[in-house]
Amino acid sequence: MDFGISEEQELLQETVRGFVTNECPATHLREVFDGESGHDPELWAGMLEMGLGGLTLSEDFGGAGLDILDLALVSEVLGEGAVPSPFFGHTVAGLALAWGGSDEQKASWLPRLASGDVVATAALAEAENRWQPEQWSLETDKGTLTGSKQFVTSADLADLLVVGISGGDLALVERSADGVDVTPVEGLDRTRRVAEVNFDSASCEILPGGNRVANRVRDAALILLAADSLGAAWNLIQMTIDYTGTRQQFGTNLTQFQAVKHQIANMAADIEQTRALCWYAAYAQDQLPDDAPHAAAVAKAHITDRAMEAARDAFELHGGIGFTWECDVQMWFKRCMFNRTVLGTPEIQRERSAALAGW
Amino acid sequence: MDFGISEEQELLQETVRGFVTNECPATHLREVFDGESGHDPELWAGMLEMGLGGLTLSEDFGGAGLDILDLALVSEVLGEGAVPSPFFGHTVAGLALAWGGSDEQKASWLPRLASGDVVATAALAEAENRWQPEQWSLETDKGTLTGSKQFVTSADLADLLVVGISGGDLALVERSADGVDVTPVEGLDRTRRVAEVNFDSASCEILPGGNRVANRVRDAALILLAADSLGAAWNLIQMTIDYTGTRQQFGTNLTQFQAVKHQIANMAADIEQTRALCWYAAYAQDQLPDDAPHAAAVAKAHITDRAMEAARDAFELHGGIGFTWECDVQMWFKRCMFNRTVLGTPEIQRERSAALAGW
Amino acid sequence: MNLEYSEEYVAFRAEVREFLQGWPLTGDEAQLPVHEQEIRFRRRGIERGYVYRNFPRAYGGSEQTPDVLRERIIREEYAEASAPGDSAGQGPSMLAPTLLELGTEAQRERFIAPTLAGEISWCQGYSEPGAGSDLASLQTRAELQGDEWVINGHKIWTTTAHEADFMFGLFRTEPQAPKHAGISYLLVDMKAPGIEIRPLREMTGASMFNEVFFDNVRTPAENIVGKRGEGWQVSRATLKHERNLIGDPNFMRRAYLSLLQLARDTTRNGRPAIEDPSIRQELAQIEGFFMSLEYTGARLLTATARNEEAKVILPMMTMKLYGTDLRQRITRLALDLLENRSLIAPTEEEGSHGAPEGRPGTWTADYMSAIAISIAGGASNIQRNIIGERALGLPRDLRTPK
Amino acid sequence: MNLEYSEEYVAFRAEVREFLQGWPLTGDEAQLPVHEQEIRFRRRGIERGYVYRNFPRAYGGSEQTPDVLRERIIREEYAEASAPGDSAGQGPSMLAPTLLELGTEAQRERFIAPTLAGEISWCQGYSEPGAGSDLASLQTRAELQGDEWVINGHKIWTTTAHEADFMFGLFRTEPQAPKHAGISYLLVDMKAPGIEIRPLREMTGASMFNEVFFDNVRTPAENIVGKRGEGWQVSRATLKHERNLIGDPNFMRRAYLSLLQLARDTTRNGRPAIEDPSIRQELAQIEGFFMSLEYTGARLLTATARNEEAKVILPMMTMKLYGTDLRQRITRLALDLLENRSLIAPTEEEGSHGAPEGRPGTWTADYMSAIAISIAGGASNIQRNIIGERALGLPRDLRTPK
Repeated sequence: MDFGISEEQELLQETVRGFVTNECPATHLREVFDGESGHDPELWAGMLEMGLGGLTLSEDFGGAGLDILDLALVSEVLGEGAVPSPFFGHTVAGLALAWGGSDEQKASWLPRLASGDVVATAALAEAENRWQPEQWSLETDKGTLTGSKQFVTSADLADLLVVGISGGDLALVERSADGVDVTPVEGLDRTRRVAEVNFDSASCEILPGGNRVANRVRDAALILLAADSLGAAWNLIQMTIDYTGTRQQFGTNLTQFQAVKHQIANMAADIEQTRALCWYAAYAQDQLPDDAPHAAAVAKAHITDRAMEAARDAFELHGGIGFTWECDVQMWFKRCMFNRTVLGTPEIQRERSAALAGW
Repeated sequence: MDFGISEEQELLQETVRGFVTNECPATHLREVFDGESGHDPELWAGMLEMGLGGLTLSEDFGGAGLDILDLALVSEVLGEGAVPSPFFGHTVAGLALAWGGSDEQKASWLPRLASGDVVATAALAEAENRWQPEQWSLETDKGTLTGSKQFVTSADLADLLVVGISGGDLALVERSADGVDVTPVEGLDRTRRVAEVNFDSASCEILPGGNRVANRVRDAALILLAADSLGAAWNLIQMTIDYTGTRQQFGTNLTQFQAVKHQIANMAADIEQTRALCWYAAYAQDQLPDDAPHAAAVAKAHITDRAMEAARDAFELHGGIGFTWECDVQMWFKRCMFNRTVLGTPEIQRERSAALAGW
Repeated sequence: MNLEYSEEYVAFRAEVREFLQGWPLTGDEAQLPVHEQEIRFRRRGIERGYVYRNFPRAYGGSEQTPDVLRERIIREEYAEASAPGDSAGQGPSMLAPTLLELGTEAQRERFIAPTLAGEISWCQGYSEPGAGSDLASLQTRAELQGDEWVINGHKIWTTTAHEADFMFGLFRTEPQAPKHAGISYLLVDMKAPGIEIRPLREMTGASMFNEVFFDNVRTPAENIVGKRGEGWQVSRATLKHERNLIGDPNFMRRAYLSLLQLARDTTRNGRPAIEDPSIRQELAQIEGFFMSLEYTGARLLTATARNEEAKVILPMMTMKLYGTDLRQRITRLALDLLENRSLIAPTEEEGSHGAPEGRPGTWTADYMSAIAISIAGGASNIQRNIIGERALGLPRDLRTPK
Repeated sequence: MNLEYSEEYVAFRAEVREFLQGWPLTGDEAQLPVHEQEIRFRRRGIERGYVYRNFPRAYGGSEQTPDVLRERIIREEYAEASAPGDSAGQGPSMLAPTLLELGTEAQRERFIAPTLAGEISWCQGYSEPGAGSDLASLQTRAELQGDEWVINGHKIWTTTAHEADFMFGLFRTEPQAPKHAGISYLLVDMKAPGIEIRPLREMTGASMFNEVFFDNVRTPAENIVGKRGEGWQVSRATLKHERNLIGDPNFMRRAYLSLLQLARDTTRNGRPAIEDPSIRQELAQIEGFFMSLEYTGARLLTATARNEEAKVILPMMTMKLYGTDLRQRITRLALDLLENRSLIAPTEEEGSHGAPEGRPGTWTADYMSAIAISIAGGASNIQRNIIGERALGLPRDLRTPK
């Protein structure tokens, strides 16, 4: 028994961290954040080069054959940098195909997902906060799909959509198909742009194992969000330490005020304590299927919630400047808001985890 | 319109406060707290002399003819001193008689309650936290009462009991009647001793207006508890200021540590802000019958809850010594616990207030 | 305690209400620019004794005997009619009382009446990038050259700078003097050459604040309020008003009622969220805080009316801290109720003062503003220090030796 | 990461379990006093290499290669069998490692083995009435007279003082030296003349702690651990162990499971409270904190096994603060579930260590103890300072000039 990440995993994090530090420092992130598209093709190309297009996909399809735990570790680092990219949707769609696709579907799409020749995303949410497989309602008719999905990340960049439909099934739709309409929505988190996607008799293919794996796909997505918040919160703590360590008030450093120091200590205690939960929940997806759904729900609720509290404190400790558009805090603050709500708020996840625990 | 207490009311508080300071300082309270009976006949006699036996009873019956607001103001001061006495039950029983009794019952009992010749109390709670009139279940049969009530304050001292029975009715039972059995219970709050009272075909009289006024009596009792907690919390804050102001650590006063000072400032902010709510809720009992039940529920939930938080902080700020039996903090801490739970926890009161608000 | 209005006040309310039938203006007057209409109607209110009751007639007020009840009735009725009465702008609410207390006769005569009417508008120049809660470390300098102050530096968090005619602010006039002692309170024409205004964008996407840059900006020597080097003391009179503004209970009431409405309009498991036991508990808890704040407001009004402000120092000082916390509780629950809808970026309108109530974007922006509020007008930590030291008599913080 | 036990460990667990069939003792041995039985069985565990694995054989340990997994299995199986293994007493857990690290050879030989076995029991003498978190201000003096220390003063918060054979503690031996520098770490026979032990009653009604008064109590000069005046440094090695104890995750797990059971056994509106949406939310939130703590515990164990403790300084240091907060959340919700039943005074048993789980009185006492815990072993505020300064590199507090 060994509860910790391996040297390879540390190396993976360091590699991605090095890439993020060099290729997506806050100054660069700012450009993308303020930009029209929210996308940086070069950055994404670099991520694909590192293998982030198919981290968990089988090596047979050009993937790296890694585990959900590795994915979570990468997601954490991307959260640290609030890295804008199609990573989230692309990864979730890849898992759906890998777990639920037919051999043909997999052979046809996965190598292109791994290489990034095709950008994919997952369309899960519907109106009225219907994120969960049992709530999906889109109907198919003779190989065509009709209805609307919301909060689809990087939909404008995607060539392929994995769409949650009624019966908890998953359908593949090509973005270029007739009847697919993508309407960008002005989302709060400008590091991950979202769109509403309407399907009007758009031709689709069902993933044969879709409804068997839809919950598992959702759980993996929950882990990605939790890990992202863990990284984002940690970066906010670091930013706060840096800021309060240089900011002078009443003749001394802000950090010399006990109230400030204690607030930072509380943030650090809160966030650092959630890291092991994040690891466990990710590991459970790989190895402990019975515990995986429950662990994912708890991790998503708890980590994204604590991260939001840390983001709130970081904002407050930055003083007035923290409220400005120019201050970098907002980019992570809004990312934490996104992670906390997408796929279901902590309240929703807690009700789910309670049910899964048999309470 | 005038939202404030009058000079007479300030004087009333000052009078009672002077009495409490002189006759029930912490050293004296400690004796009663640690004592067997939890009662000090002299102290009670002094309170009766000040008119606290019939503060709200009509002057025709020897009472002071004051309002619930005045009662709340007195209750606050008694909370400041954590004064042990039959005041709570005696007052509630008096209100029940005054509001729901027949002319004969009133004429027979109220003068003796006002003078203190008769000590009364109210028996409201039943097993399973059934405090509310609609939950009472004791049945009467041919003028006799059978069943059991819990958490009856100062039952061992009482001559007369006002008992909540099925149908939200109120019955009068003399303590000396056959079939009345009082079993003291080792309660947490040693300033207000409680007992289980069993009735076995004990002869009783129904208050003719009982079920019309039972809710009103309960609401007045809620106000008494809220006001008591307000006073208790304020005293805990004062004790904490005194203690941290003299206690030396690391070469300075504890209060010079920003973390300590801020914790005290938060306690004071929290508690002082509830004073106006307490006044309003008490006033509503007198003057705004439509709003009275809702205001009582909110005040009870909010004030006793905030007071408990202040008590927690006071305990923590007293350091290890706060955990000892000898430290006076516990006497108020437990009084706050009592007030918070008796007649229904904040959770229960909030569900009630939500329903009363039509949510 | 008596929460009934006596007959006298009932009659007064009817009288005010009737007067307010006159708004909006009709006939030819309705063709005037809105700002002009507002000035006219405000002047009528002053004549009637409804508006600026605490200011002398000599300076454009209506000089009425203080009467908290009448004032409350007026406020309620004006709000109901959305009519222009006492302005909440920084000129009437902050500068005018300061001039009344500490200005020269010439300053009072020149500025107060047109400020109250709305003819001269003001912005505030206190904060600087390096000096938020710690005003003593201000860097923007004003040097007396002949009969003019020459100003160089940089102010921030200036609301309505682009609309204001004048700024009142703090400037360092005695660079040698230590900390507070070197600061003076000056009035500056915002049209003066050398002033540059840059809107400051907030994280909500709106731009309620500005930066103001001074490059050899000149203002007459007589535009100083109070003595040279005593600006700090002058500003404290003003700051008191601002702290009160932030705790505005009407604002909180609207936010609270809006939250209840949201809980009614939102669904949980197919039923209104307000019926969900968990949401009900949170709402009811918020109600406890809200009612405490609301009645504390009434308590403070009465204390003022009775001239017993000395008795309410603690509740007055703790109101902001408590209100800040409550506003955060309210907006946080609103976001939880909104779920996905909280993820849409607020529009500029939704992030600004007077945003349309109840819109998801307004809530999202308000969630962020509520955190910012714990910083504005003295950060919460500073408030806690002040409460501890001034209201509870606790000692001052430990300081490094100077 | 691998949470499976390999075959080797599965076999090891079976072996331990089989050995534990030997407890309780049978036959003649079962007639011995319980304490004697415990010593015997603990000695057998040491022989097998299950108990005191980190102590050298020379000093009565079993000197095993560190193996966190085996240690965990042993802990789990011993707990399951309620068998006497590694003792959590202050002697084995605090004094023995200190002597091993800093004691003289004579001290090690005399004390460690019997302490581990349970033949010599210890109490701790750090706190004094005037010195809780601030050990530097200790007042109890020890004066070297000839070859003996003569002790006068007063210790407090001493658990098991009346059962202990010896005390290890801090005493001021150089009254002239400043603060920390004047303190030494001494061992004192609790049977020595001049010692008076008074139980200290806690607000729970129980007496888990004592005061110990010293009136010219003598202890041999050689009973000093470390150098004269260096007691502070010696004690820090020990204190580290205590801080770890307080964050014990097994304790938290029992409390958490007990809370769930309570929520199942309690009714809300005629149904189990655990089905009430509001209670479920609170429980699920607590579960998030609990699982974080539990897996952080596993993370720390693994880091220790890998000799990578330097990587986990922050989670190690934050565990107590987090655990303290969690314990308060758990007990507070328990009281809300208990309602009236929380108003009954706990019995002495319910307020003591090893109180019967799940009883209302146990919860009520634990609610109070949970607050006390935020004070014990370094108050939470001190913890926050330590985390800020040592783990996050923040500067030290401002101090008054000395």
